[in-house]
Amino acid sequence: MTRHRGRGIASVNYPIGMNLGGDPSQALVHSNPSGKFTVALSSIDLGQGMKSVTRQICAETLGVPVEDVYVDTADSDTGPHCMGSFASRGTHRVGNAVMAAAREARGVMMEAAAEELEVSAADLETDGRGNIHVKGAPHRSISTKDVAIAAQFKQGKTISGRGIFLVPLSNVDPETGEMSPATCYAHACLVAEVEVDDETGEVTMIRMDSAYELGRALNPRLVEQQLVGGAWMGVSHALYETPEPYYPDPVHGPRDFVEYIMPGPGDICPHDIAVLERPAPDGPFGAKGPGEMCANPVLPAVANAIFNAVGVRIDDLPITPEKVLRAIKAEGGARPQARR
Amino acid sequence: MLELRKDIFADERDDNLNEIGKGTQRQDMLGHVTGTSSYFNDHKLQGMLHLKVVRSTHSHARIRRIDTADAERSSGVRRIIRGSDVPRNLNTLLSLINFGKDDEPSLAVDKVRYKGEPILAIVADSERKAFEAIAKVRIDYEPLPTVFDVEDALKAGAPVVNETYPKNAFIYHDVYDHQKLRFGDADAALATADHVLEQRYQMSPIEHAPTETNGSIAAPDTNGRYVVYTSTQALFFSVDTCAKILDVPSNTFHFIGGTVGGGFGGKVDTLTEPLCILGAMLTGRPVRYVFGREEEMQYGPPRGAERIYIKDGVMRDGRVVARKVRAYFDSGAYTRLSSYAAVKCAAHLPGPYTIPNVYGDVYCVFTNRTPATAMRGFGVTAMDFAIECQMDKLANLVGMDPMEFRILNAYRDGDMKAHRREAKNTALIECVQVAAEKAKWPIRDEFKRASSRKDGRGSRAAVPRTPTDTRGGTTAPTQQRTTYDRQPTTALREPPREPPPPPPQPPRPAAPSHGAGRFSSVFGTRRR
Amino acid sequence: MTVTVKTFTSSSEAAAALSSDRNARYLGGGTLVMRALNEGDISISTVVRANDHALTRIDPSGPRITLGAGVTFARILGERDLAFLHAPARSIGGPAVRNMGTVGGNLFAPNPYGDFTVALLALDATVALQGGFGSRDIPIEEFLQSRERQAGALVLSVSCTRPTNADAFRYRKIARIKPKGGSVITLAAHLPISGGRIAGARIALGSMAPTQIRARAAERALEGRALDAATVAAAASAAAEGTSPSDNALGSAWYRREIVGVHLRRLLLGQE
Amino acid sequence: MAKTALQFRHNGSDVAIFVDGGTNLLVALRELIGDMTPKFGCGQGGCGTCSVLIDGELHLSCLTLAETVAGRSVETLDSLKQGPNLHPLQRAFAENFAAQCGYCTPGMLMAAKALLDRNPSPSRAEIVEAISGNICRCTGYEPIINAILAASGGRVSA
Repeated sequence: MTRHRGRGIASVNYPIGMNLGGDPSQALVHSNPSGKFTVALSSIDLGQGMKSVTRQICAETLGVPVEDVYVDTADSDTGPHCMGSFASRGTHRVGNAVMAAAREARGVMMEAAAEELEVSAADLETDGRGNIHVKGAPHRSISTKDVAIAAQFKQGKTISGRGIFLVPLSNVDPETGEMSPATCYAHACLVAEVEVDDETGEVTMIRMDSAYELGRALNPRLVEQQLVGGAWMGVSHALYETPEPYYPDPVHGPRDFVEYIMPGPGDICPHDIAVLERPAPDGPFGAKGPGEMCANPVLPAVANAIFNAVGVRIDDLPITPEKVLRAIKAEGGARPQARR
Repeated sequence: MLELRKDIFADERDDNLNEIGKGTQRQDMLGHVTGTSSYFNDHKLQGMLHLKVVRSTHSHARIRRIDTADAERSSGVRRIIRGSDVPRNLNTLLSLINFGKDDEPSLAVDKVRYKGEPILAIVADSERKAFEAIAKVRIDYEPLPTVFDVEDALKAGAPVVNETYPKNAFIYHDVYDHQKLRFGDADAALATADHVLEQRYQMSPIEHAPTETNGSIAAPDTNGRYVVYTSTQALFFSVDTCAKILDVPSNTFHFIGGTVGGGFGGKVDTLTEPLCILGAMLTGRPVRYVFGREEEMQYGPPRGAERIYIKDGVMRDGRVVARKVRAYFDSGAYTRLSSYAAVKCAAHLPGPYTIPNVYGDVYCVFTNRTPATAMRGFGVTAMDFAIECQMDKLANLVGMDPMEFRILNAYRDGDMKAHRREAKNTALIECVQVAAEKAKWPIRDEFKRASSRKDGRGSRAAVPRTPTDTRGGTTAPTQQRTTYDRQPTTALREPPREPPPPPPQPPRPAAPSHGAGRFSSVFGTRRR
Repeated sequence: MTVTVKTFTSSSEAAAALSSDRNARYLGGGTLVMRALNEGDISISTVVRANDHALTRIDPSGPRITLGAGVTFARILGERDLAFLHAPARSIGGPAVRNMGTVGGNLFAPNPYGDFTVALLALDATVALQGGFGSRDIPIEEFLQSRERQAGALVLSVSCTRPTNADAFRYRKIARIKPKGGSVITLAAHLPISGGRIAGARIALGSMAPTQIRARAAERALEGRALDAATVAAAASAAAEGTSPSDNALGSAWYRREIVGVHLRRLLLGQE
Repeated sequence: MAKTALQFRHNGSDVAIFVDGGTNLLVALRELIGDMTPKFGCGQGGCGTCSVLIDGELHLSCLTLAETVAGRSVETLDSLKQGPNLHPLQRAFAENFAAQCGYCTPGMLMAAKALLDRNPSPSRAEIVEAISGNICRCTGYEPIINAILAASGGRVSA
């Protein structure tokens, strides 16, 4: 028997956004005369889904279908200021800014609709399908398109809104480290199962089971993308990656994708994910941000699983076959721990 | 497979929404599958030139002489840019939020501090012409002693990597060579703990490896402006960094980006834009500067290495009563963002657990390697690795199931965290319970019944008596003070020592004069 | 100075062009030369190509097979008669690289590349070279040892004897990444059995020295013996003898020495 | 500077360009033809973002000397869509959320097309092999494998 299986766990939390220097983002929302809305941002979509998630936030807040909203990102002439896409801040900070802008735009839209329907704006509601009607009287209705035309050509109103969300600078106490590093935290727990070859030190991922709490899954498909891809990156960090394989000796740095190793499509394992949603009081619809924390629990869970499998602790990342093999040899062989 | 556990925390949510919670298709998916999503490099401009940089072949060396005579005459070369051509050839990224001192040139002038540091930028008709000119540049180096280990770098007599920080450590609050976290009396608690476990953890650097490498295209636009297509993941950060380095108003630039081929933190540093724009300014032509893959892997900033020591005290019943942490961030030769990561890391201690005595010292250390930067999980990933391996060892030590051990120590609503803020909206316990359920990992009923919303507060909400210390205070004034220094944050407290007097400004090559104050469109008024 | 592309219809013309120009490189599948150009290797100023059909000819049927230097790995995978070479051919790159990369180019690929050549070395292949002064055949081992000096010569083909049966030739590439990864070590074994005993054992290793090498001590442990557990154990323990692996991004010299015997044992015993 | 005339079929149309010596097909397609669908990821043959089909075979355009495609047929992602109608692979990638940053997607789709053109119902292992030369840094590959399985009528793993 040269291959041993083991399971390990890790549980983590993660701060949403950055605290240094203040952390603002802005958004602008406006409609065209057909009642279609544009969100103007300077925020970046690097694959995480910024455009898509802010689009849903805007549509929900305006009370219009998501198809009626288009998000335009990252133009410094048209998009208002955003700190950038990092520190898990996108959904939370930009989402809140879009919400604020959409709320203001909705206010004007409802006023314009009220004027057309000759009722008070407070008596109106949106149906989420592109219409505004009197509460309790769906037949007294006007389409957002007609509202937009009326606002533009008759009433002289601009259906638009400005939004900013700012988490102010948190001072850091030099003596105690007292500070407000974040306004909310995401959480995760992950169980990794591995197989370790005690003659070669090779570690094979068998499966992962996880629970991630991220405030609100604004779009479960986007959340799934982040969590599946992020956990893959966690495996990669745990077992494979570094541009300095002999750190701190700066030699033999990889120059290409053959030398810089990341798990290939033949190295992936099943990953069963549960998503929990405990809304953050200051998150857009309670959302936090899944983008960064998803990788973090994988690294220690894998290390702990390796201990469970062969009884060696590898405290240096990445956990290469060489480190595992050296440790096993130092222990005089694999010492599988109680199966769990 | 993803399962939404709507049953948990259902009472805290309104699930009655139209668009939120739906798996709506991505707005950009059609563009992605048809290949029409437009990345920075998908812009074809008439007469575009190509920029490549000459990189240092040494990890630490004085530059004696740079001879570009042959390179200037090389076919197709339009311009060779030196450090003296860069209007403000010294910057630190977080100067935009008044954190840290300018410590990094766009192009090295007198000294190189890491292998691969840019020294010259060559703008040529084609990449091949640029490569041919690079081969004709002669640089005379005087090699200097190097330091690559973070703890060696902090020892007395270590080679000085970056003269802005002569002790090879970032200076926090103008006083300390590390960020402190003090909560309770960890030493006292360790002295009375049933078990004490001290361990060392190390994470090597990690490369972001986005499939799209860093790059930008800059072109003269109408009316004296420049349009810049960029892979940045922080548009205004890049705009304002360029405005500072090139010493022009930020509205000189029209930055366009927003669709980026992966970033993961590796596209925050504004690596290519300043030189690319400068190339366009100096040649009057569109210029493209794209990293090759080897450049991206070796000279693009990685997630920096971290070394972490943890000393924990645990009781036989499984309660962790003290956690003492010393962590070193390997920032490489320049600060970039590691200074901030260390603060974020200190705030993260002791992980998602309620531990009554926590002590942390987190250092941002300079070594002769490629400067590090942010990456997915910045400041936290390695610490989580260390803490969670440590938790596994502690559970083993006291003979507890590792899941139950975590639930026992998990933070709960109303607890006081070590950075002295109340824990709210916590959910660690529920995550552990659900993961146990999914993995068919048996835990006992009392742990299944635990809740983040129960059994916190009370004595767990108190800030304990905390001894403080002045260890790690800098004994000498820092060599350079710039006007971007962070304001002391201790206005209401008695500072441990008088801040050192500002020494004279170091000479700056060919720096144009500035007004006394300037309004930055991005970050408000900057002090000068 | 830009790059000049010279395309010839005959390999002898191409060889002459190659040997007369220090800055000329022969373009096979592109995986080496085009990469070098893309990365700014200005030592290449002339790219030589040949459309000679002989270079892409496969003679797969007889007891001795010949592969033109321009034969791609995808074409080898398409030849049923070359089944014994399918494992090494499949271990190269992904599908696109296999459609491009050639047998001849692989002979020049530095560590951690050059896996197909490991198989050819175990098969005692012969390399046909065309230089400025005519053509000659040299044993692959000699070719590899003098590879740096062969840059001016054009490889025309490689040939080798077909293993007597499928079990006599085994190949395994140990990579960190699946299914496409760079070699930690690559192993090929040709163990012809005659009268129940191994006769003419050949063990070739990749990534265990600056070029692909034979594990002569392991060969000696196998020669003249039956392929049983004791013989395999002896060969495995001798596997690292005479090797000089280096540290690189994929593994250290120490690690390679530690595991080469394990993997040789597994290969010879047919274990995963 | 000497340039070489080059004619080939690009996504079904005849094109003629002049290339500098040593120009690779990726540069020719992007900068001379204006087809931006193949991407630069490494120039080393390691990432697959520049994958195209040459006479129906999967090739890396960054490692292909442009003039070697003279008289041949080059297909890029731009050829997949028929008018407004997405190719089944494009639909499957979208439905399975098999793209995040989208940068590897053109190469992945071409690698998948090369597979399905020869093997309309591949196994999961064959799909894994078919995309093994293509790096994706975002998705963890699972959604991409599932998309190709779906496009080939295979069973998508849960």
